[in-house]
Amino acid sequence: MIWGPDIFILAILVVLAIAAVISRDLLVATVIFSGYSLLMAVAYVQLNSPDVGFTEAAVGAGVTTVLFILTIARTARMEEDGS
Amino acid sequence: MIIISCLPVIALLSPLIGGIIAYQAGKISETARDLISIVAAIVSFIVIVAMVPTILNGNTIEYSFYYTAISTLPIAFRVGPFPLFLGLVISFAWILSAVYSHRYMERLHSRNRFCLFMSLTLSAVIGTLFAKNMFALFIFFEITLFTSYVLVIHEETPEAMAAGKKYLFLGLATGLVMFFGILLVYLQVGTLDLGKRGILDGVHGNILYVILFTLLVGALFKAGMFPLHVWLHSAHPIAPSPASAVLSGVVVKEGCYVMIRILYDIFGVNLLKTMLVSNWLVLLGGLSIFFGSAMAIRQHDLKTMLAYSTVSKVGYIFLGAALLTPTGLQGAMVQIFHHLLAKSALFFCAGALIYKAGIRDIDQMAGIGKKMPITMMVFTIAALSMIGVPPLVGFASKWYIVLGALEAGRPLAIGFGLVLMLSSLMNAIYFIPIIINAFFTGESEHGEHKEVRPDDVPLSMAVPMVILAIGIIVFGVLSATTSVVVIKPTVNAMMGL
Amino acid sequence: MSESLFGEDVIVRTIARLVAPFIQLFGLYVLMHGHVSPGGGFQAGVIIASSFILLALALGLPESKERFKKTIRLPMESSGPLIFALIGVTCILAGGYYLQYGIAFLFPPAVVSAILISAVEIGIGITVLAMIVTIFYAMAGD
Amino acid sequence: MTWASHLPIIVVLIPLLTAYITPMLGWMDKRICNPLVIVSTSFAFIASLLLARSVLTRGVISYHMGGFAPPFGIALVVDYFGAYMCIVISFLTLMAAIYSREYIAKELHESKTAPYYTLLMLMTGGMMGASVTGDLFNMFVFFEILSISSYALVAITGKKVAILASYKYLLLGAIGTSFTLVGIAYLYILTGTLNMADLSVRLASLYGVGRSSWTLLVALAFFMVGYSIKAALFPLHTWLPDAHSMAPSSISAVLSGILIKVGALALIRVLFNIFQPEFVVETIPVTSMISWMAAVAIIVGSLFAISQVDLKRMLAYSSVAHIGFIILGVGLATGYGTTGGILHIFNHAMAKGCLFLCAGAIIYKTGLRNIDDLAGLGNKMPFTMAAFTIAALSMIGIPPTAGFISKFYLGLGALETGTWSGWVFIGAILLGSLLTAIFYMRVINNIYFKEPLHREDVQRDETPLGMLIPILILAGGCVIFGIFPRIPLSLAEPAAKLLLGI
Repeated sequence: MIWGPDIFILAILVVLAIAAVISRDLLVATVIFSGYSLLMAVAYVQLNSPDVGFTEAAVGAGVTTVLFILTIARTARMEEDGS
Repeated sequence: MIIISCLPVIALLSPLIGGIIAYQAGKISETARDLISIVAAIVSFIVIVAMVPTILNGNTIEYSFYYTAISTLPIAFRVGPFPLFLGLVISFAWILSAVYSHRYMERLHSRNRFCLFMSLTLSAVIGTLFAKNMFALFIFFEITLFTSYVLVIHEETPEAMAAGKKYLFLGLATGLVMFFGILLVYLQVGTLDLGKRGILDGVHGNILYVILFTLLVGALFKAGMFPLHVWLHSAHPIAPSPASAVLSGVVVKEGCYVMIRILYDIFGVNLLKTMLVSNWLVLLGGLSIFFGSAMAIRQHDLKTMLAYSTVSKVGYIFLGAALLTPTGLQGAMVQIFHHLLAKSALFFCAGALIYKAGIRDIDQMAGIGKKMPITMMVFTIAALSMIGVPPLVGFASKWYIVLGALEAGRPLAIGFGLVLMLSSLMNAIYFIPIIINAFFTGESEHGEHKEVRPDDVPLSMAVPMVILAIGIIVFGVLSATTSVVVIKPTVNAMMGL
Repeated sequence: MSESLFGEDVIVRTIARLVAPFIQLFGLYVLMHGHVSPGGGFQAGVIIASSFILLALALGLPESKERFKKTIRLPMESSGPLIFALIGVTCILAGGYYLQYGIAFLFPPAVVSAILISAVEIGIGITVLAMIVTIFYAMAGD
Repeated sequence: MTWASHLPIIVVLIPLLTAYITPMLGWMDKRICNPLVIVSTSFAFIASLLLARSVLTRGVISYHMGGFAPPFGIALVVDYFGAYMCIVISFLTLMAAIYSREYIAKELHESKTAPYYTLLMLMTGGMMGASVTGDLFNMFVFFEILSISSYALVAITGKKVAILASYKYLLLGAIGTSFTLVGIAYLYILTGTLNMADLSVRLASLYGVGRSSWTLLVALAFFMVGYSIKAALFPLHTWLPDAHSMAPSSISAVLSGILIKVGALALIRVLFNIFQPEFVVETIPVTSMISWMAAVAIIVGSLFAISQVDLKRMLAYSSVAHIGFIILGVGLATGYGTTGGILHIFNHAMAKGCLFLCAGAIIYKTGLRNIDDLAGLGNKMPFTMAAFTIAALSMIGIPPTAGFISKFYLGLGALETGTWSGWVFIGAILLGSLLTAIFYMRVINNIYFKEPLHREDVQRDETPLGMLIPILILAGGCVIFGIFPRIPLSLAEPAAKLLLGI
C-alpha cells in the first residue's frame, strides 16, 4: 500500500469538507462538495472497492450535484444569518 | 343421553336466539316481540325442568366444547343440584318479568333494545350458573355485566348514565381483580374445575388469602355486599321496574351464586376452616345486614329503599354461606330463593305504582291501598316475608341461618344471630309504616294520586305479582318439605356430606 | 427552468449534443460488462441518466423531455424490477432456487448465468435511468 | 424440489410483482388497479396459509436465494412466527384492499389511485419480506421498503397536516433506520456474517469476552432503539399519533394493525434469534427493561387516549398502549407471556383494523371525526357501529372476544415470572384494560345512548357494501377467534416456544 497519496487525498478531503461547511455561498459549497465526492471515489478505489468508487463518482459527484444546484436555483443561494 | 347433555346449551341459546328474533320482530309488531321473548324464556324454563329427573337420580349433566377454547380450559357446562335449583327459579322469575314488562314498557322508548338485552342477560346468567369451570363462569359473568349495563342506563338520562358508568367501571375493575385471582388459581394448581369441592388443597401460605380476597371482590361486587354496594342503590332504582326486579332479584343472585361456588368449590369447607377466615366473613355479612337496613330506613324513594334492602339481604346470604355449616348454607339458599321471589314482587309493585299513579316517594303513598288493592296486598305479603313473619318463606331462611349460627357454636356467630333479629326489627321499621300508611290512612291533602281511578294495574302486570305472592306463601308453608326434598340434598352435595 | 442555463451558447449546445451519445455508449459498456468488471446496472443507469441531464442543462428542459417522454419513462420505471423478479421466477421454473443463475437451461450453466445476470443488470439499469431522470425533471419543474 | 418449497419467496414476490405491474396497468386504466390488488393479496393470503401448513408439518423452512447456502447467500427462514406474521399481514392487507375500492374513490384524487395501490403493495411486500427473511441486512432492506412506502402513504392525501405528519414520521423513521444500520455494522465487524442463525452461533462465543462483549452491548442498544422507533414503543412513539390519524383510514388500519407489529417482529428476531434468550434474559436483563418500558407504554398510551377528542387520534394512542401489551408479552420471556404477546399481534390487528375501517366509514358517510359528535350513529349505521362495538370490546378484553384470550395469556405470563415485577406487570395489564374501557365506552355511549342534535342524524344511512364487508369480517373474527382461540394459538404457541427455546 502506498501511504503518500492516501494521506494526501485524506488531507484534501478534510480541507474540502471544512471548506464546504464554512462556505456561506451554497452554490460554492455544492461545487466543493462535488469535488469532495470525486476524491472520495478515488479513496474508495484505493480501498479496493472500485464498484463503490464508480457509484460515488456517478451519483455523488454527478447527479447529486445537479440536484443540489436545482434546489438552490429554486430557493436561495446565500445562507441567511440567524433567523 | 346426547340430547340430555345438550340441554344446558339449549337453555342458554334459546333466550339468546329468541332475543335476537324478538328484536327483529319488534320492528314490525310489539306484541309479537313480547310474545317471542316470553316464549324464549318459557322454553328455557322447560328445558331446565327437563333436566330435573336426571339430577334427582344423582347424576350430573355435562357438555363441553373441548376443542374450542384453550385445551385445559374448555368452555364447558356441568349442571348439578345447586345450579339447577337456582336455574329453575331464575328462569321462572324471568318469565314473570317478561310478562310484566309487556305493558309496563309501553310508555318508555327503545323497547326493542330493552327486550333484546333482557334476553341476553338471562342467557348470560344461565351460562354463569351452568359453567363447569371458573374460566367459563368468568366469561358469562363479564357478559352479564355488559348486558345489564344496557338495562341500567335504559332511560338515558344523565342520572342513569352516571349510575351506569359507576356500575360498569366498578364492575370492570372488580372483574379484573377477580380475573387476577383466577389467573393465580390456574397458575397454582393448573385447573379451574368447579366440581371437586376444593381444588386448592396443595397450596399453602399467604397466597391463599390473596386468592380468597381477589376472587371474592368480583363476586361480592355483583352481589352488592357492603363495602362494594356503592353502585347498587343508584343503578337498581334508575332502571325500568322489570329490569330493577331482575337486577335485584336475579343478577345479584348471580353474584351470590359465584360467591358460594368460590367458597365451597374453589376453596372447600375444610380449607376455609383451616384458614380461620370464617369469622371475618361472618363479620362482613353482619355489617352488610346492618348497614343496608340502616340506610333503607333513611330513604324516601321507594325503589332506592328496596335497593338498600337488597344490600341487607345479600348480607344474610353471605353470612349463611360463611358459617360453613350445613344448616347455615341451607339458610343461605332459602334466602336466595326467598329474596328472588320477594324482591321481584316488591319491585313489580313499585313499578305498578309508577305506572298507575306516578309515585316513587313513600310519603305520597297514603291511602293508595284502597285504590290499588292487589298491588298493595302483594306488597304487604312480600314485605312481611322480608321482615320474617312466620308462615312466609323469609321466616324459614332466617330460622335456618340462626340454627346454622348456633350449630357453628362460636360466640361471634351467635352474636350475629342476634344481629339477624335486630335487622328483622329494622326491616319492620321501614316496611310496616308503608303498609299502614297505604291501607289505613286517608288520602293526603295534596292528593298526589287523585286522578288514579280505583281499578288496579292491567292483568298482564297483576298476574306476575300475584304468582310471586302465592309462591311466597306456599313455599313458606311447605318450607319444611321443600327443605328436605330440594335444599338438603343440594347442601349435602355442596358440603360433600 | 424553462430554458437552458447557458442561454444560446452555440459551443455548449453543440458539444453537449456531440458528447451525449458517447456518454450513453459508455453507460451501455458499463452495463454490459457489469458482471465481469467494476460497474453494473446501477452505475450504468446513473451514467446514461446523466447524459439526459446534460442535454437538459445545455439545450433546455423541453428539448430534453422531447427526447425522453413520460410515456416511455413510466413503463421503464416499473419494468426494471419486473424483469428482475421474473428472471428470479424463471430460475424457479427451470428447477433452481430463486435467482439461482448457475442452472442448466437450454445452455450450459456458465452461459445461462452470464445471460441471466446481464438481463438482471439491464433491468436495474432501465429503472435507475428512468427514476433519476424523473427525479431530475420533477425538481427542475416538471 | 416441489413448488411448495418455493412458498417463502412466493409470498414476498406476489405483492412486489403486483406493485410493479400496478402503475403500468393503472396508467392504461385506473379501474383495473383495485381488482388486481385484491386478487393478488388473496393469492398472497392463500400462499401464506399454505406456507403455515407446510411449516406446521415440516418444521422450519430455509430457502436459499440464488442457490447459495447460508451463511454466504441470503437465506429466507420461515419459522412458526414468520408464517404467522405472513398470514396476519396478508389478511389485513386484503381487507384494506377490499375496503379501498369505494373509500379511495372519495378520499383521494383520481390521479393518485395507481400510486396508492402501488405503495400499498410495496409496503405489503416489505412487511412480508421482513417476516420471512433470515438475514439481518436483508431485513434492513425490507424495512426500508416498507418504511419509505408508508411515509408516502401517510402523505398521499396531500393535505398540509398529512404532509407534516409524514415528515415527522420520516425524520424519526430515518433515525431508527440509521440506528439499526449501525447495529448491523457492529455485528458484522464482530462476526463477519449477517445470517441470523450464523450470527447467533458466532455471538454465543463472544458473550462476556473482553472488549467484544462491550461492542455487542452497543450493537444491541442500537438495535433496541432503532426497532423501538419502528414499533412505536413508548418513549419513541411520538410519530405515531400524527401519522396514523392523518393517513387515509384504510392505510391507518394497515399501519396500526400490522406495520408497527413488524417493528415488534424485528425486536423479537434481534432478541431471541440473534442473541440467545439466556443472554437477553439473564446475563443482560434487556427483556426486563423493555417490559418495564412496555408497562409504562400501556398506562401512558391509555391515558393519552382518554384525553383525545379526535376519534382517529384516540385509536392511534390506543395503538401505543397495545404495542405495549405485545412488547410486554415478548419481554416477559415466559411460555405463556410470549405466546400472549404473539397472539395479541393477531387479535389487535383484527380489532384495530376494524376500528380504523369503521372510523373511515364514519368519515366517509358523515365527515365527523370528533367523538362528541357521534350521537345517533347507532341508528344511522347499525352494522358498522355494531362492528365497532365488538372490536372495541375486544380491545378492552371482554369475553368472549379475542382480546380476552390474549389478556388471559399475558396475565398468566406475568404471574409465571414469579417475581415481584411480574405483579407490577399484571397490574399494568389490568389497569391498562380498565383505562382502555374508559375511552372506548365513551365512544360507545356516544354512539348509542346519546340524543342526536339533529333528527336527520338518525336516518338509516349504512356504509356501502364494499366497505362494510371487510369491517364485518374483521368484527366477526374478533368473536370467532375469541370462542375458538386454538386456531391462532396453534401457530402462536409453537412460535413462542421455538423463540424461547423451550
